[in-house]
Amino acid sequence: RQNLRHLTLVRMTPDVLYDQMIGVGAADRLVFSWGGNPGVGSLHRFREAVEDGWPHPIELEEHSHAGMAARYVAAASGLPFGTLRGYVGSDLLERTANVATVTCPFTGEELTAVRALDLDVAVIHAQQVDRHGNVGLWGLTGVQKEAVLAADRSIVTVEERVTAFDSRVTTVLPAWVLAAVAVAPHGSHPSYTQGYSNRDNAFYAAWDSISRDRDRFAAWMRRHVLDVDDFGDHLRLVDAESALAG
Amino acid sequence: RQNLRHLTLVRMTPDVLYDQMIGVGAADRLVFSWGGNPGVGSLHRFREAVEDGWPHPIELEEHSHAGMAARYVAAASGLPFGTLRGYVGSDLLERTANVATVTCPFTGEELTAVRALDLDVAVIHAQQVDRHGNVGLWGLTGVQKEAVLAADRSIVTVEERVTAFDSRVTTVLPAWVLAAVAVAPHGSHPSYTQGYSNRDNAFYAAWDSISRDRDRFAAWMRRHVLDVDDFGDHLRLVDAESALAG
Amino acid sequence: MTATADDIMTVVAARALRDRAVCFVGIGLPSLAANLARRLHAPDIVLVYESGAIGAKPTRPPLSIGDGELAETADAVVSVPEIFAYWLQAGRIDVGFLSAAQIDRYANINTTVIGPYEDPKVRLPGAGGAPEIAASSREVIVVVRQSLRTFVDRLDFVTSVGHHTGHDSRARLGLRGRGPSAVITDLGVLRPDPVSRELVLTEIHPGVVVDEVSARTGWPLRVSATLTVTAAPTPAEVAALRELRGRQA
Amino acid sequence: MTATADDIMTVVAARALRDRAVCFVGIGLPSLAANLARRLHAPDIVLVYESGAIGAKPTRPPLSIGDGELAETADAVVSVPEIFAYWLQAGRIDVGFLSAAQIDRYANINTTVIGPYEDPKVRLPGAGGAPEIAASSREVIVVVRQSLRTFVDRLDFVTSVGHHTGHDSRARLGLRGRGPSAVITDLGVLRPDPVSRELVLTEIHPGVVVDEVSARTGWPLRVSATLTVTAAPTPAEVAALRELRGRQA
Repeated sequence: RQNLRHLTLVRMTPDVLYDQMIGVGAADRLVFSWGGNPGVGSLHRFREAVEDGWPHPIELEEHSHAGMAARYVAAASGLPFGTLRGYVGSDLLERTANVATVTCPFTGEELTAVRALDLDVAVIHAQQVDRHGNVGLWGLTGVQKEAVLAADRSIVTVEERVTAFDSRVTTVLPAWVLAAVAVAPHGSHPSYTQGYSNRDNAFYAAWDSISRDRDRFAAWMRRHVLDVDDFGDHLRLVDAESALAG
Repeated sequence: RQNLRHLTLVRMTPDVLYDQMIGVGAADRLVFSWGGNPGVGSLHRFREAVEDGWPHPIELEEHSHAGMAARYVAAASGLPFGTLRGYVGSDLLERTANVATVTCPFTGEELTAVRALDLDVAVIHAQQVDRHGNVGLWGLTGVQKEAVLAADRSIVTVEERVTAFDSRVTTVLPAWVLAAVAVAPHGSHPSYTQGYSNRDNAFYAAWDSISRDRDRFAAWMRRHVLDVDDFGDHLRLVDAESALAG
Repeated sequence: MTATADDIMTVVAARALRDRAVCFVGIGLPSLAANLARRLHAPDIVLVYESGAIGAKPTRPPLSIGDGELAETADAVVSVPEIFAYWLQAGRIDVGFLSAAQIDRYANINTTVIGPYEDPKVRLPGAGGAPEIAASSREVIVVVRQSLRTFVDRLDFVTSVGHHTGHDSRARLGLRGRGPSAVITDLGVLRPDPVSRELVLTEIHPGVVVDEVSARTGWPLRVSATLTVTAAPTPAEVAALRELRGRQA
Repeated sequence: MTATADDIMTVVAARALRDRAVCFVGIGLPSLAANLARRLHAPDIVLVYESGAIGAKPTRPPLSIGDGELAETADAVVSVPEIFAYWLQAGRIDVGFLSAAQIDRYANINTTVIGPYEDPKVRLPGAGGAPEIAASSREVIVVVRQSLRTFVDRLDFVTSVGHHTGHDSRARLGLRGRGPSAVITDLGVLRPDPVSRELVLTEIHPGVVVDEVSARTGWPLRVSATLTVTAAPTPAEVAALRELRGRQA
């Protein structure tokens, strides 16, 4: 909506939101390890950008999950590279300059090195912010902590503001490593937030047909993203349509 | 008590138990990063072994905490080495063959490599075991998970057996990575167990004088370790003496 | 209840998992088969999902590796970097369970592109966890529907290594796991030849003829001299599978 | 309440910590000073302990970095590998707070042995977290009692690097933090010369004379032309310190 262009988007598992950003032509480059619509199939905007260069070609840098994870960890640790047993024998090796080999100085064994994934900005969604501005997460936290710590600035949306964290919180990001925290209930939609909302499986399925056609996608983006006031309105609109469809 | 000899003992912060093992001559080698009596001062058995070779000389391999942590992580990860920014300019570098340099294949930067710390056996104390044999910990878990995963076999003592874990549990070690779990209440004595027991600060202070003298140490070990039936008896004896002293 | 070809494939995949095995499972067919095994002969199978759930016991097959129920029912929940480093890479996984868009005679797998990489006919989702699952699991089982589109003479892209170019070439790459031990399809089961590591049809599902399997294989298919016929799914197996599918959200 | 030399040292160390600073603190003098700062002018100081407690707010000075109260009062509790990699090494620590058994004119530190390494007179506990705290914190503050035993011409062992051999030698080693900015003792405060990085006495505590400081320094001590006298601890500072010491378990 801010008409940002020429972005490099990074995520292990880019899904609907990334498909939207690619579809509107905001991204020049995608760094990822799995780009699909989980449980449904393809991301059609992503595919059309790659297969037909529409709305413009997109440069891909692809990795394995293990490689991406090691890249986030290296960046969060202030190291220029991470080491793993990975990529060996895969054609992925020929498609990126950010994977190389490193030799163990003790055993002489050759291992795979991946370049640290230093980010300008990380955006994650979490469960709670406490009165000191610390953010609390639980459930499958993925690489969210590492993404936050790999970025120059991190923005977190949360389900709610609380006086003290729920006892289920297992991971805390201190306020002083975050640039901004905003309360945005259901901010993970169409994904879920453990303890707050369920995955909107119907939306993922619906996205398959919405995104399959350029015009339908454009109309949907106009109505649901560009012409709404805020994310709350967006959610209300999606909800209302889902009720009609259901 | 099993009269084990020629052990290589490994811990970032060897304290009273390690002082005892060294004092009875069970250890040929100690791999560590900080060997003191926290809040009190020296470990006298450790010092006498190093300074005077009594009861026999002990070989030291010492590191920084960061280096030891990276060594545990490498071993837990199935890698032959770990990478860190560390040791540079320190004389520690001259005293071990298990620290070397590695060059980043992307930036050319030189970093420090440490050899993976593969262990035969790890022993830790935790809070709970559930009915499936999984072990649950909370609080400052340190490098305990990494130690367990760095070892061929791991033995865990726990405070209690529970039907389902306390909600405070943050770290779980699945039953299938553990060789044995035993219930041993206050098994961390003289240290504490978060949620179960407090640190026995008086014992740490008392250890200073017990361990200062060879004969007093030997008598204490006989009475409190060799001549008791089990760890429960040991604790009851220590408690009774503490009550007398207090 | 008649078992469909897909049912048989899933049941046979489930049967391949022994109880207490530690299985790294992807979403889709592998997850369905692993959860079926858990309901049948392997109640104590340990399901590990790349999203960080260890020992997950979902009541319905998850649509996404990030499904919340995985965390709720897991013995342990860890970060994604940890699942790959401490659990998969360290060699703690008995069976890696994969699917494929293309597979070749050495059970190498493509999940990246159909057609040339720079100008693909079909852009697939990509590698995900597969390259390291294929490399580091003690053993790999592939579950994939058999057709000339999937069983190809030559992969358009090698995403994950099976037995590489055959013989000991996989071991020479330094991969620590033993590689694919079985490729389970809707027609039968293929296993690597002990020496050449080329896939050989060793088991055929009831009602399927060898010619049909060959016709759906993009290379001259080798057939075992001791080819056996898969035991038909029992009513209990089919019922459990249907029940599980019915729960899919 | 008269302030002892130790009191002044601790109060001056506490004053050196600005509010909201992120401090990596060792047990003992550094922890006492940091907790004093938190009770005085720096209520929002972030105390990080190497045992994994971030933002700890202990009610009594911990005797051990493993003290349970650190976890109970912390904003976040992480593993020891994480505290060193994600927090210290990544450059998130403003101030590293260290003590020393020996210190030299470039604020290099020994906490390993007194005497030769192979045949030590006194075997000290060793490095602990100090080498990387000294290397990676944006700034280092050393708190140490001053004597000829501690302020030595030549360290018996370099455990942790301060300003190395002076001038830009520290930066040339590739260490990312700026190194020691102050050495706070029971007699005064020494700061590195902006060019040579040799420690210079810049501040002297009330009632202490320069000759006494020189006499307790194992090298020819440089004294600043603009030497100032430390503001005496206020009654509030001394009271807070005594109260804190009284809580020590």
